[in-house]
Amino acid sequence: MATAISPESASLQDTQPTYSEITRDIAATLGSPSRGYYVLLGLVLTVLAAGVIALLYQVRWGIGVAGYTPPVMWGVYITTFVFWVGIAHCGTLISAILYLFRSAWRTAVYRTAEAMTVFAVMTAGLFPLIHLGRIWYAYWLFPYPNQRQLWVNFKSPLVWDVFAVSTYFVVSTLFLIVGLIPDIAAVRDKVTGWRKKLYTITSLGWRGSDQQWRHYSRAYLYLAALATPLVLSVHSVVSWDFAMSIVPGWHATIFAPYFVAGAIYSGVAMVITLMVPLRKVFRMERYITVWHFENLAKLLLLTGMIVGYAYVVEFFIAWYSGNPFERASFWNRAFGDYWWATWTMLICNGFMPLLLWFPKIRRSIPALFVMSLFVNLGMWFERFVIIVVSLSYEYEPYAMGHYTPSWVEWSILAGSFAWFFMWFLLFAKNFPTVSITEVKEIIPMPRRRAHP
Amino acid sequence: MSKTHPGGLLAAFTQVDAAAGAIRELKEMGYKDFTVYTPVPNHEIADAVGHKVSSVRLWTLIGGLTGMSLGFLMSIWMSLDYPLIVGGKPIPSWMPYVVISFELTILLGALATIAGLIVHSVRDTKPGAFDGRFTDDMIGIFVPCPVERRPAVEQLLQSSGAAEVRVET
Amino acid sequence: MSDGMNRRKFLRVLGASGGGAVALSGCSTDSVEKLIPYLVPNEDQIPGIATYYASTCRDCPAGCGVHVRVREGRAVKVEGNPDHPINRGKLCARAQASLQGTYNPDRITGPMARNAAGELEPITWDEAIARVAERLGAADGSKVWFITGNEGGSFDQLVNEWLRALGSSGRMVFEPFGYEAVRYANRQVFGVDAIPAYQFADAEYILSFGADFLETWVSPVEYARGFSAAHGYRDGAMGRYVHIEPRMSMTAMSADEWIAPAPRSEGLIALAMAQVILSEGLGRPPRDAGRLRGVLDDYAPEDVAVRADVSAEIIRRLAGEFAARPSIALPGGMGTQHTDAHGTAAAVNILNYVAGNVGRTIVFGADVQAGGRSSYASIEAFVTAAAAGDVEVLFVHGANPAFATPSAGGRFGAAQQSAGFNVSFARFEDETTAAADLVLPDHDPYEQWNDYEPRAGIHSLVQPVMQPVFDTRQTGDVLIEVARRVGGRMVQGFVPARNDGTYKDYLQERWRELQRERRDRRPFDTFWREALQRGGIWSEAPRSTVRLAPSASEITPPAAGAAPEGQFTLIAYPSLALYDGRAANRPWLQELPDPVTKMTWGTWLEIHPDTAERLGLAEGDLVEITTGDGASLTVPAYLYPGLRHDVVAMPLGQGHTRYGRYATDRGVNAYGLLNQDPTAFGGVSHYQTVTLRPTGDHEYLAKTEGKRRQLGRGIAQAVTLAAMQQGEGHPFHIQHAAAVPEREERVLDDVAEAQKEATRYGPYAYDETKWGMAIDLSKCTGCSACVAACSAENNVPFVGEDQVRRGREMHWIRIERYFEGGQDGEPLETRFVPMLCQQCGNAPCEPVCPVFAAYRTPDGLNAQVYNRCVGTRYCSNNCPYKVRYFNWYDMSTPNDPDTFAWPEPMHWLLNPDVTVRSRGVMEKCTFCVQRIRGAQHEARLSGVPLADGDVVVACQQTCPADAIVFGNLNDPTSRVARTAADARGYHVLGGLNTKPSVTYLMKVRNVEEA
Amino acid sequence: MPKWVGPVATTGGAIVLGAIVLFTGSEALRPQEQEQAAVQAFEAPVDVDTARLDGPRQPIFYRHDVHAGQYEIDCRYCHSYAEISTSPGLPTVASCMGCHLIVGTGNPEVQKLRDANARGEPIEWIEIHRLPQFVHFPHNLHVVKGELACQECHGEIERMPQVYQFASLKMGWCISCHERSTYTDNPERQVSTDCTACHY
Repeated sequence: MATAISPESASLQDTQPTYSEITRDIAATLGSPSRGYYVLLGLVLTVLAAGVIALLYQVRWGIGVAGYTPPVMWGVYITTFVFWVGIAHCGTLISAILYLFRSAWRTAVYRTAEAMTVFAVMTAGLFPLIHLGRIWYAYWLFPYPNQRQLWVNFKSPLVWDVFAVSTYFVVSTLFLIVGLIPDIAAVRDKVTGWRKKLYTITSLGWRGSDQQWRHYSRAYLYLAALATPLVLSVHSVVSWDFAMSIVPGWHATIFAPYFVAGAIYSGVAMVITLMVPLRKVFRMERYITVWHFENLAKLLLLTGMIVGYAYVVEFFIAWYSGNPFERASFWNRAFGDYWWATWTMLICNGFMPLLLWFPKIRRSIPALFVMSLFVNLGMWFERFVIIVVSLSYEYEPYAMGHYTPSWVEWSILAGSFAWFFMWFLLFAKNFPTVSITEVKEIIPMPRRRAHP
Repeated sequence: MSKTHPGGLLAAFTQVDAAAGAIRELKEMGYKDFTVYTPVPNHEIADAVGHKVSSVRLWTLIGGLTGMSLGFLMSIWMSLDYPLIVGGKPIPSWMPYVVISFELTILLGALATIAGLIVHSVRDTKPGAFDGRFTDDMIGIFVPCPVERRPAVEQLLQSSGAAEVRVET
Repeated sequence: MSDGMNRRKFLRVLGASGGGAVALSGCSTDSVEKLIPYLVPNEDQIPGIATYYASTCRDCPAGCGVHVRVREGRAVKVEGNPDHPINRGKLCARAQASLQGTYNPDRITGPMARNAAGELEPITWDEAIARVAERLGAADGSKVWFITGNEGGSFDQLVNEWLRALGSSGRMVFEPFGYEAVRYANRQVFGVDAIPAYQFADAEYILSFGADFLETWVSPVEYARGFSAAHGYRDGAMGRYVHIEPRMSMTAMSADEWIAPAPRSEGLIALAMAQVILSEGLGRPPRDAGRLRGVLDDYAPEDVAVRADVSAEIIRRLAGEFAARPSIALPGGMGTQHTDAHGTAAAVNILNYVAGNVGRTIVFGADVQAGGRSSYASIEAFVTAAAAGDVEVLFVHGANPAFATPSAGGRFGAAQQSAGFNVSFARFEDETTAAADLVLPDHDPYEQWNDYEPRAGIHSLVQPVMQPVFDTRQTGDVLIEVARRVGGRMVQGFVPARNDGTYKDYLQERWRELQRERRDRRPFDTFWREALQRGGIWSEAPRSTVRLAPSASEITPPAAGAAPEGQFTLIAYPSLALYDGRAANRPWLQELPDPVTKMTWGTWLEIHPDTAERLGLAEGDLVEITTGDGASLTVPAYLYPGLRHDVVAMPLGQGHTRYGRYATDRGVNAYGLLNQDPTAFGGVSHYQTVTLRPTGDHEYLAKTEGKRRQLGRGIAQAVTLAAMQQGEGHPFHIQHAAAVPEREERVLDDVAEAQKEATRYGPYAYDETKWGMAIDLSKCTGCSACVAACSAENNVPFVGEDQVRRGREMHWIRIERYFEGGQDGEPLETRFVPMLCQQCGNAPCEPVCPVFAAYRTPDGLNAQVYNRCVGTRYCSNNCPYKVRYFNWYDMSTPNDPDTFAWPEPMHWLLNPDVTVRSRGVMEKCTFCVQRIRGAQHEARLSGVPLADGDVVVACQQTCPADAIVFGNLNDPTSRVARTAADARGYHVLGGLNTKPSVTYLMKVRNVEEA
Repeated sequence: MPKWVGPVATTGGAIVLGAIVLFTGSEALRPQEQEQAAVQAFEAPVDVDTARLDGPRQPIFYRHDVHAGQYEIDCRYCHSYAEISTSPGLPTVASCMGCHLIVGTGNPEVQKLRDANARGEPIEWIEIHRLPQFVHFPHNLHVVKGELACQECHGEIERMPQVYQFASLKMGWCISCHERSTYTDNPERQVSTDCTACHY
């Protein structure tokens, strides 16, 4: 177990916070919000309202108000769905997988990442519904007993998706809540007023007794153990939405690992995007240090290279397979109508992460922030390229087409970001965004005698 | 805190080895039903208390297995209940149903784990006194004991290095 | 699905057919549904059971016989009358959409008169007739003019008798395509003023000098059948077809060779061929042909080669081929619509004569009515008379000269203004009606009694198949009534008025005569009823032998002339879908992709890609076209390789200033560019010398094509005749690597069998049925009749121009048009593939549907359950053929005018057997499952099992070339199974192992090179 | 259709029906059979509490219990196409008038019918058994091949003073019958639960 928050601070024992400092500092982030917070929240709610209006407009008149141009039957909505599901993955990776690996640096960032996961899944889950032609029959996708005696088609990857995404939502939410309980209890014992009442209820009677910790630790461990295969499976299932088809550019065995790596890649980028301002605003420099960012950057580098490798493999296999449809599809990707999308993707995801080989860049928080924004952009375009560009150039030459999104899609896309940030803002001001318990855990408690 | 408890002594420790020592001594004295509060899970304390491994893991196992079989059974039965041929594939075809089964394994496993956590925690939580500092930076030990035995226990706690011992009624 | 418009609503008014106009309540928000029974039982109409009435299509002069399917008193579908000698059960796209004329929301709903404010306002019939009578009573009979469309039957005679009684000789027939040049040349060369019967089926070599005989020329459905018989591949043999025209029309796309001569030079080639045949003694020319030697000596191939821009070798080769076999040369289309067209037509006549075709493949006697006695020159005569103040009253019926004449009808429109009183019998408010003082709307052809003689010996009946939709009245009855009101000589000199009968009585009187002519001694009622049931009476017209007329040697020497440098020859050709523009108010036809360009809803200028590059034009760039007279139009460019470099082309039919919501202000009227002066033969020249100027603006074209070339994917496959004869013609399969090994194939079959046993669904009465289709590409001409038929049968909505731009057209069957060659000196070749749902055995669309909306039925259909669909659209993504169509909007919701496809009363033509799909739902071809189930129900009720051919799907039913065969693939004796087993058979993208139920037979090209 | 058909058919129908009604009526009047008939024959109540009846109020208070119950007029007399068409058909005003030209002249409800007939207007009945337009239900196949009595789907119409919807007409209800007699049980009936049996 690490003995310090970060290597830098390890040599400076006096900078290492005490338990009560940790509780105090983190609980301090939950104070009364500033004006800036309300302005930001107001802005987010305005954009969200625009998205909701666009959605209502679409439901009223039909999905034709989106820019769909057959044969491109999936567009911005599914792109955004995959994007948000991808974002979600990093949270579970950091909280569950790194937990199992006992990675010390996760403790300061995992709460943010996990909250991001839940909100990203909440955002992602909306899109399969938004893209439905008849959203009012969305419940038909669930196998519930009905008088028609009809069930769903379990062979359809879309049904797998329903199961995977809802399972993922449930499990990641449980994971977040379970992790929060001791923290809420800690805050509960620090604050007064209505917040005290709120936290008394939400801490579910947590006291940190020996029995509670006994069951809690086990439960948390097993949840982590369950979440680990889940996180790998969810994006695999999402990738099978595409890979199970016969669309050239979709039908590839590489898709599951490729998507999982891409998901984590985009998720890490989003964590960085969120962490940098959060750290600044909440003055958490003491807890979230350059060391954390460098670790995130290394993760970004690793997954980015997997993604870059997948790009190369895709193009190579398209050529190597000799399959004329695959070849044409990938030729079209690189040099067809949508070359700009493909090259945005390749540059942002394939080439840019290579800069992280330079330690200087890895340790520069502004550089990482900028890069994370580009990675987000690049990953959105990756899904756009996979979905839209492949569909626009399939088997039947006569039926090839070109799709341009409409204002409705852009509004709903913007609304989805607003929806996500709304939840995140509400969360950040009401619940600890850095895990009190886990940060404490890596700092040894004071002893009478030196450790044996 | 509204819970009534039998009354006893509540000690607060700042040092983890001191608290662990106190626990061991309490156990030697024959006390079993004391409660230890820690802000973070701690191995030394846990070792000193010496509980068995939590049986929440059984819940996880049973939930997971239930989910797995339910996933297969549900998808196969539902396919057969209104059989329709799609894409020239067998009507119940186990391969795609692996995904359903897997997801339900995880889902029911996780739900069962939470259920187990709640059930066990509620069952094993004994009423006792508590202090808000125990979630912050102090380790608390609550020893329920009748009035006549309090001095001995207090003596024990004080000597183990308790920062504070108070009587709770 | 949608509450706005549905099948129930149909049933709801089943009894409301008592009165004249029907109050429709399609947009009712009333949630309580009413059932309204008939007032009095109608012996012909049983709710739920369709009745078929025989009638005649009057949407073009061809006069095809139709069966109109009537449900609950409303016509819902038009199909060909299998007994009718013209079309033998087949129809073109325009006929399939003709009910959109009947139910057009922009029909004139009742009589109207122009008020003081200059606006038309409704009046009563009584008053309307009184006004006409009053005018006529006061008018000088000789100053009464009457223009009709092409009427060949009783109505024609009625009008003539009526005018005679009035003392008028101002009868004119106006048909925009009057085939004046052909008739002129026939007079000149054969001394016969007629259009003969062209017997394609007897020819082995077809040479068209511009005749678009598969599109609009004379009788396209009949010719398509003949052409299919002559040119379709069968047992190692087929005819050869060469097309000579500067533009490759849709008809030319079926040709084995397309020769693009200099504009207007076709006649030179014909004469040169005749010269070769005579001078080299090819074939067996009639004896008197020798007379022509003197004329032909000037036209040796070497002499014309430069002017025609066709090498002498080609002309000699063509002459040799032409004389060697029973052949037919056709003067027509735009080849006979230019200033020297009479020369061209005469030259082709001579060619036919010297090759001995006259009397063999070209038969006089059974003369064709098309064109009637129409002549553009007579319109000019009217214009002159009007200018001189010699027109007091003008009647116009069934013609729209204020649109379909050069200067976009401007000159005629001006002449109309100087007429004292304009009476129109138009069904729609068109450009000609704009000047009308009185509008007396005629019944739709499907609402009236009439007859038509499309060809000598064929009398085709028109009968009302339902109550009129609006308060219209048959013009024949109106004329009789007017005559009675005028009284005096109008009653004395006009038999029907004297007889106190209706137009129907007049019609029957004429048919009594016909019966007498035929020496039929049965009671007239029997004769009449039988004629009604059959759709008319027909007999072989006596052939008349024609010889060279003395004037044959005086033919006008054909000229040739490319446009001067920097200018272009514009060819304004009739549109396949809209014809001369009369069909422009039928939205199905507006949205029917033009077979050549795949354009919809607009006008475009076809321009060769090389020329476009030279002018700096890209597709969709707007071009200003200016004629020498200064007329100009601006249209978007469409890059089309099937043109000479010095020729540009644009379709007629659009640019209506007034023709209802679907046609008005759409595209431009190419008539506006044509020369106003009649040609020497009295017709209109559709060739014009123009200059082009890019305007710099751009428009996104509403076309349905994606890529124009197949990218080597073997979608539309072709083979040469030689290869077929040598047994080398095998379909090519892309993706050999992905072919399924035999062992796996067996495993898959076993799995399929196991599934079949495992399912307890099922089987319908015919357990082993597997519905399938075979499409012979050597027959398909691309005419798109199937597209319209499918739309009519399956309630396929039109989506409008903007949605087509987004690729959201919904035709369940589409005609894909691919170009081959045309680069690096290779000849341009075109291939058509009708693409519809392939009903795959291993359908990729099915397993991806989360809710089982797409699945496979036990009888081999790839079903789509509309009411179960939630609209994930995954099925469409996964369909390699892209034959699934999504309802992006609710086309049946009346409150969205942008996308509403069934405005009142258009929704009457919805097929009550087919669900009207709501928004958010995927739809597609299911082999007309309603027809299959209907036939199966019939079979079960009657106890007679279904036989091959009992189920006829809509596209197959109408295909004029008989390219589509449908039936049970599991029955080895069925026609479809035998056709699908042909050596030419292939599955599109078969390498994907989708196991389609649609088999295509490769197109066979009768060409020399491999 | 010639103009004379309507009146002639109406008059002819009236005579035939009048004869039937008179005959059955005189039958009922015979004293010796009246006792026996009372046991079996249904007699529709004269007064019914209309407010309590199920189903929508129709423009004319037409009583199936009187016509089909008490007088035992066969369903197919009025719904004459049930065996030959997908749609069973509704009686035309003319066929109603076949009897009511003579019968029930004093009844105010019958008067409504006679008025409608005089005005030449059809009667706008309110639809009760309503299927969505994406479901195709052929009456003829069910009645002829399925050998189903009308009552199996429509309930005891002959006891209903006012018609109400008896069966749910939902898909599950259809399936309950279609599945019960799969072809293995009853190959003659050839009932299918294939989706396109009804949905197309």
